[in-house]
Amino acid sequence: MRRVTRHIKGGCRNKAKIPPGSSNKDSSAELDESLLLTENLTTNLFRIKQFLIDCSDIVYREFLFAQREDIRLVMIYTDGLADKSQLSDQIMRALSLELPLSAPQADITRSGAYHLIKERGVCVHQIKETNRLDEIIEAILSGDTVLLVEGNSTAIINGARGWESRSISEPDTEVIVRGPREAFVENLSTNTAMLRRKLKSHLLKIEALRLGRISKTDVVIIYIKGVANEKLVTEVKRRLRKIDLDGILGSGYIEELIEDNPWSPFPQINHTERPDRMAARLLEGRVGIMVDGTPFALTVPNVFIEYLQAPEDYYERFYFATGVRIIRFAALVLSLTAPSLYVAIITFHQEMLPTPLLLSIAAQRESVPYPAIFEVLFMELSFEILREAGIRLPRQIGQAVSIVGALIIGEAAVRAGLVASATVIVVAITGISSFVFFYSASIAIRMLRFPIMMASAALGLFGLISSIIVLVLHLCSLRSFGIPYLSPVAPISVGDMKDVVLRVPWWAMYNRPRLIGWKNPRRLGPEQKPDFPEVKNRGGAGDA
Amino acid sequence: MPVLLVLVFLLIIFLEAPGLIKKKWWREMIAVSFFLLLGFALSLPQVLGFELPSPNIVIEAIFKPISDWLRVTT
Amino acid sequence: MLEDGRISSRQATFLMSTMIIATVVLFVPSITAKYARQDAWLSIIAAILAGLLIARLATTLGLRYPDKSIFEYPEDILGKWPGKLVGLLYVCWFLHLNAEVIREYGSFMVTAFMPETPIIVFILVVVSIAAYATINGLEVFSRANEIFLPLIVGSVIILFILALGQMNFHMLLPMFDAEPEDVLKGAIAPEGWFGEVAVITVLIPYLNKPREAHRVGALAVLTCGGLLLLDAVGIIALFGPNLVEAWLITTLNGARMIIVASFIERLEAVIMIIWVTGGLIKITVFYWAAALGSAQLLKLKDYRPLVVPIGTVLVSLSTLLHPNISDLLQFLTSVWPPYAIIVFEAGLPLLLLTVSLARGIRGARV
Amino acid sequence: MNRKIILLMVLILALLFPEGCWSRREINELAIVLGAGLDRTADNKVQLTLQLARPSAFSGGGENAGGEAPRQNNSWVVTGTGDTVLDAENNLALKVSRHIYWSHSIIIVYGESMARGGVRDVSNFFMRNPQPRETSWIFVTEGEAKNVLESHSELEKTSAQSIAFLARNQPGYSIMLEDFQQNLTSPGTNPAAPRIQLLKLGQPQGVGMEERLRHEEVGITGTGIFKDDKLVGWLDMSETRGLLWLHGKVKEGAIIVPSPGQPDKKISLAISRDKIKVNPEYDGETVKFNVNIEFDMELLEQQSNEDLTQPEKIKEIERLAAEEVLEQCNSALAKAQGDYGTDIFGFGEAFHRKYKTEWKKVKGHWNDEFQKARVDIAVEPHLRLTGMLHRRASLKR
Repeated sequence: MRRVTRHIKGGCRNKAKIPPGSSNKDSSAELDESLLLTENLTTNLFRIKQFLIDCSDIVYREFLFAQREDIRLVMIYTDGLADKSQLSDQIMRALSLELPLSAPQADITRSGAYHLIKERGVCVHQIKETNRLDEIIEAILSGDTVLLVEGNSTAIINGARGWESRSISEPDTEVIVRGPREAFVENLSTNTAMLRRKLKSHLLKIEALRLGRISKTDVVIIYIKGVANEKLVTEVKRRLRKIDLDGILGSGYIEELIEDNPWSPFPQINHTERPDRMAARLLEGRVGIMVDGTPFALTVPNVFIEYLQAPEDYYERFYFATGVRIIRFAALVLSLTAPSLYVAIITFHQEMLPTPLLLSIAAQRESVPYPAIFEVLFMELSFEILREAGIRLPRQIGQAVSIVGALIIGEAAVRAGLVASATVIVVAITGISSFVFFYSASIAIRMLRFPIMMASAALGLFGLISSIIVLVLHLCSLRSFGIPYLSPVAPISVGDMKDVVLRVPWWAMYNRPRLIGWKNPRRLGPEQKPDFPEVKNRGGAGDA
Repeated sequence: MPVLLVLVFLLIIFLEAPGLIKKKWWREMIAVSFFLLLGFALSLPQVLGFELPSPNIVIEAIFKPISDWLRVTT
Repeated sequence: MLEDGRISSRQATFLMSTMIIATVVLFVPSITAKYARQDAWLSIIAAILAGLLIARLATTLGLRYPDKSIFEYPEDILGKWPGKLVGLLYVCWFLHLNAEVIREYGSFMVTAFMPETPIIVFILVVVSIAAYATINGLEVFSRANEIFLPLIVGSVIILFILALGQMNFHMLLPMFDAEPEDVLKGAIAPEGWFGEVAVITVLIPYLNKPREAHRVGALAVLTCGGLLLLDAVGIIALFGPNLVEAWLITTLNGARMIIVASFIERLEAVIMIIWVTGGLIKITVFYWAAALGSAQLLKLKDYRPLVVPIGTVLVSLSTLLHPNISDLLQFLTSVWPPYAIIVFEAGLPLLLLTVSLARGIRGARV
Repeated sequence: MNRKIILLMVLILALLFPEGCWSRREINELAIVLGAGLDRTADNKVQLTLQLARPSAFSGGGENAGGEAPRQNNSWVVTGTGDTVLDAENNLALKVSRHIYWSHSIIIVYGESMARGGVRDVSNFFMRNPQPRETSWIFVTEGEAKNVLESHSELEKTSAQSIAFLARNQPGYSIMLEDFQQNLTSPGTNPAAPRIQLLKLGQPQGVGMEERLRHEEVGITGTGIFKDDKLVGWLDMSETRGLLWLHGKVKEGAIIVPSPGQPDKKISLAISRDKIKVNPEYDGETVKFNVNIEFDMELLEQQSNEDLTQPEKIKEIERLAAEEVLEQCNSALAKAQGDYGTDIFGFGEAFHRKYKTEWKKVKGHWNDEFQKARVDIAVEPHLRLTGMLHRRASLKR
């Protein structure tokens, strides 16, 4: 599946939008004499090498311009990050062989060579000039190739990047039946390109940032101008700029650094690896954050309901989508409360079971030596272990482990009289239900199940209800970038109910979510409900 | 039990006081201590097993005519 | 301002409705049936009308000072110290009321579900949850309530529908059998509960649109009144007035009667959900009001540090108030309603309004 | 601040958890009561008999299906005596290794001794205690309730379930605890409860069964009628039908009448949809009730070979059915009104509904008033359906 292909990247990024000082927070921010290039190539080279000492992946290629001993050139790049074929074809061959032939001999001097090289010599799409050492270092380490010319205090940065990367494949975490089959990859520019392909509008803004003191990771903020609230965009930028961390290795780092309620178990920033989903959220007025090196794009603000919405809901017929939504709600409730409800009922409120069921459970539990809570805890824990093992193990073994393990442990535990078979059923239902909705939310729910179980083991249904109340209160106190986490359910927004339990047909989705897209609420044109009288008339005429 | 009660109140003081002192909210500090003392004064006798008179007695006495009228006579 | 949250009119209506429904559906049908028997519905209608009056009175008073709560404007009306006294009385009343509700809460759980468990357990749990909600502030528990109220109303209606098969509406006959005096007596208890709508005088400054306060109060009373009416009629049709007045918590017994096709039985759990969530919201509202009130009276910068200390007072007060459940019920039936109505729900607001009108002073306009 | 509160809550929970669990009862610590019987002993004590489920006998279907293994007892019947029901239960609990758990008790059987002496004292326990259900079925039995509970059911797992299903299917008069209690508290009506008896039924099948089982099962044989809370007499099955008619509770059942043209042959009519109207009249002296019973019938069986589909025959059948129903009603009325003077029909409540002020005068001694009352019953049957046949198929021409 994961075919690794050679991915060629078009050119260096346009860094014009990076505000000075935002990307580099170390000493390079202020201009220092020692950080400027000199006219002496050897000194320059020495200085660069000083910076990049013990970096064995840096390649210094020295050669002569037009075979002239007095015009020495040095090309510096990082092995594996620069596109070598482009370098040899477009730069080295051009400079040493082709250019001297076509250029007037008079221009081939120490001073003239630089301009010649800049204007005619380098056949790459994007070049840039600089006289600052720190920029040069950064460019080298980002995969650009730096060309130093003897006797010139400016260097040419060639955007000839190209490195090994994964090709676009199907999304692994958000699988759907009907809908696009592409997922984001690790490469940021591929990802933004995918998004741009979905939304071909000049209103789609992609603003770049560079975060991480050491990693210097490219991060972009994506939004649709005129749809997303500017205040939100500013706030996202403000929070991102505040980040001061040595390295950003995944979007999860950023997520935890810009959340509103850092202590909550619930993720307040959504992520997706599907460009279509990302585009849909942008169209609702949300703001996206993409990080180079991770296929998961973040979107803010995030509300809880999003975890119960699947991209498929919008591609399938709305009846089906609504039905599936209801199932997902049921799964949410089940995965959160099923074991606790079971414990509460069979240890406190046996009167709530119909008599035959009570007698049958009683018969099963007759030989079980432990209190019900330990039984359930034991089974839940082993289920969680199996699930974790299933994820961590190599793929082929993993599946076998989880299925066989569950079957064998469940069956054996029942046979051995360690647990009642009803418990196994409850635990299995709980486990299955937690797979139904979005993974990140299910982690929180899976975790919270245990304290709720404890509460119901201590106080029965009262404990269960009390802990659910605390949970609801907590969810109500959360906000994601100012938007109440439980909206549109609490606070109720009647207009937004069209996409909570119901998924109304597209011709009825008039407005964007009220709290998020209030700036430009209308998303649907007038009279979009399909109604084609001429077709009907034609049919009628045929009859007559 | 009394020990537990004292511990609980100490815990509350421990949780409340530092924040208030840091912010120099002395008025708040006084109010907090007042309510804590009231709570402690009301709960300690109960924990020790004394029966305090219910504060409702006063209200019951004042509203006796009406409550007698309301009492069901069957 | 101490509380920076703002709630919409809908949230306020929901809040007040939950607050009243929670206690009303459990105890009131039985209390009312004691006096008015099968004409309990008549008493309830009378109580609704009186409740509307009280709501109107409270909102009229509150809207004269739309940016102040009842702890603050008595100072403007009566002068500094008498005003403070009135504010203090209200804080005490909210504390007392809350302690009563917490006690009811615990008693209910112990009587109906877990007789072996000490009542202090339920009191501690509910007060700590309420403290958590209070600290989170008005907006948060109003939002949570937007989830709870539909649940509560839905449960009551579903229970009613499920029990419909067992009801015998002949039980409501003959109509107008009770003496007018008894109908009046029966109306006093529900009225005492409906009158809690007076807490709107604390909420008004935190409404998005204070102008809608009249509607909020009226709608809350009507919602609760409607549900109580449904509840009382259903319960009497189910058991007849003789049993209803004998039972402590009739609605619970009503839920226990439901058998749907020998599949769903004993829906007590639903009643527990109604009571635990509704009761919690009610306790939270008064808890918040008491904490906010004390902070406003003492001119503090924040009410949050007061929440836990007030919690200790609530816990100890609630265990202190009544020696046993029959004392609690006796108090709730015959002492509490007249006391609450005469002093706090109608009396003081009326006094304040009269003085305010007489002196011709009013606060900022909205 | 927020976190501190959560910390406090966690602490409280942590405190509660180990010493908590006050009300916790693991299922295998429960003695699940399926049915209860109450008798009064000679020395005026309450004798409580409980039928307790043996959970191990209820384990999933099929393991003993071979029939080879000896059948286990599904339940265990224990008896205890005491001054009150709870006292009896406590004495009984001395013999039971588990916590007695009432919530699944579905029947309450009053023995004759208990019923004759009055049930109000003991029935209070079932209303006050939160565990027993308001929906338990109430029965009275001739002789001891203990014997009834000790019986065995061939069809159901336990006799308690079997008895409860008998009541639920309502072949006779059946009443739940809540309705029984309602009738007890209302001055305008007196309770009645179905009478159950041990009957010799069926023959145990299979190896070794004869020795193991008593082949007596419980059946409904009539109704016990109460005056206030005391059992005063019995109605047989036909009189019970009358009681059901007068309560408007005939959900199913049949009337057997002679065929109009051939009186020695019978025809059966199944009943559906009955409706009763009770209209009291009061002139200050005597009470009069005009009772109107209306119901639909379906012709389901015909022994005679005449053609019953003619309109005049149908009229005749309706008349005969009316007579039959009238007779049932009158026999029930004669027993209740004439012999025992107890209003088990709820006529007093009908009277209350119409005469609010007069009721206050008579409600103290309503049963006497009822004894003097005149009851006029009009029966209006409608033969609506004739089954799947047009007429008898085997008619020889």
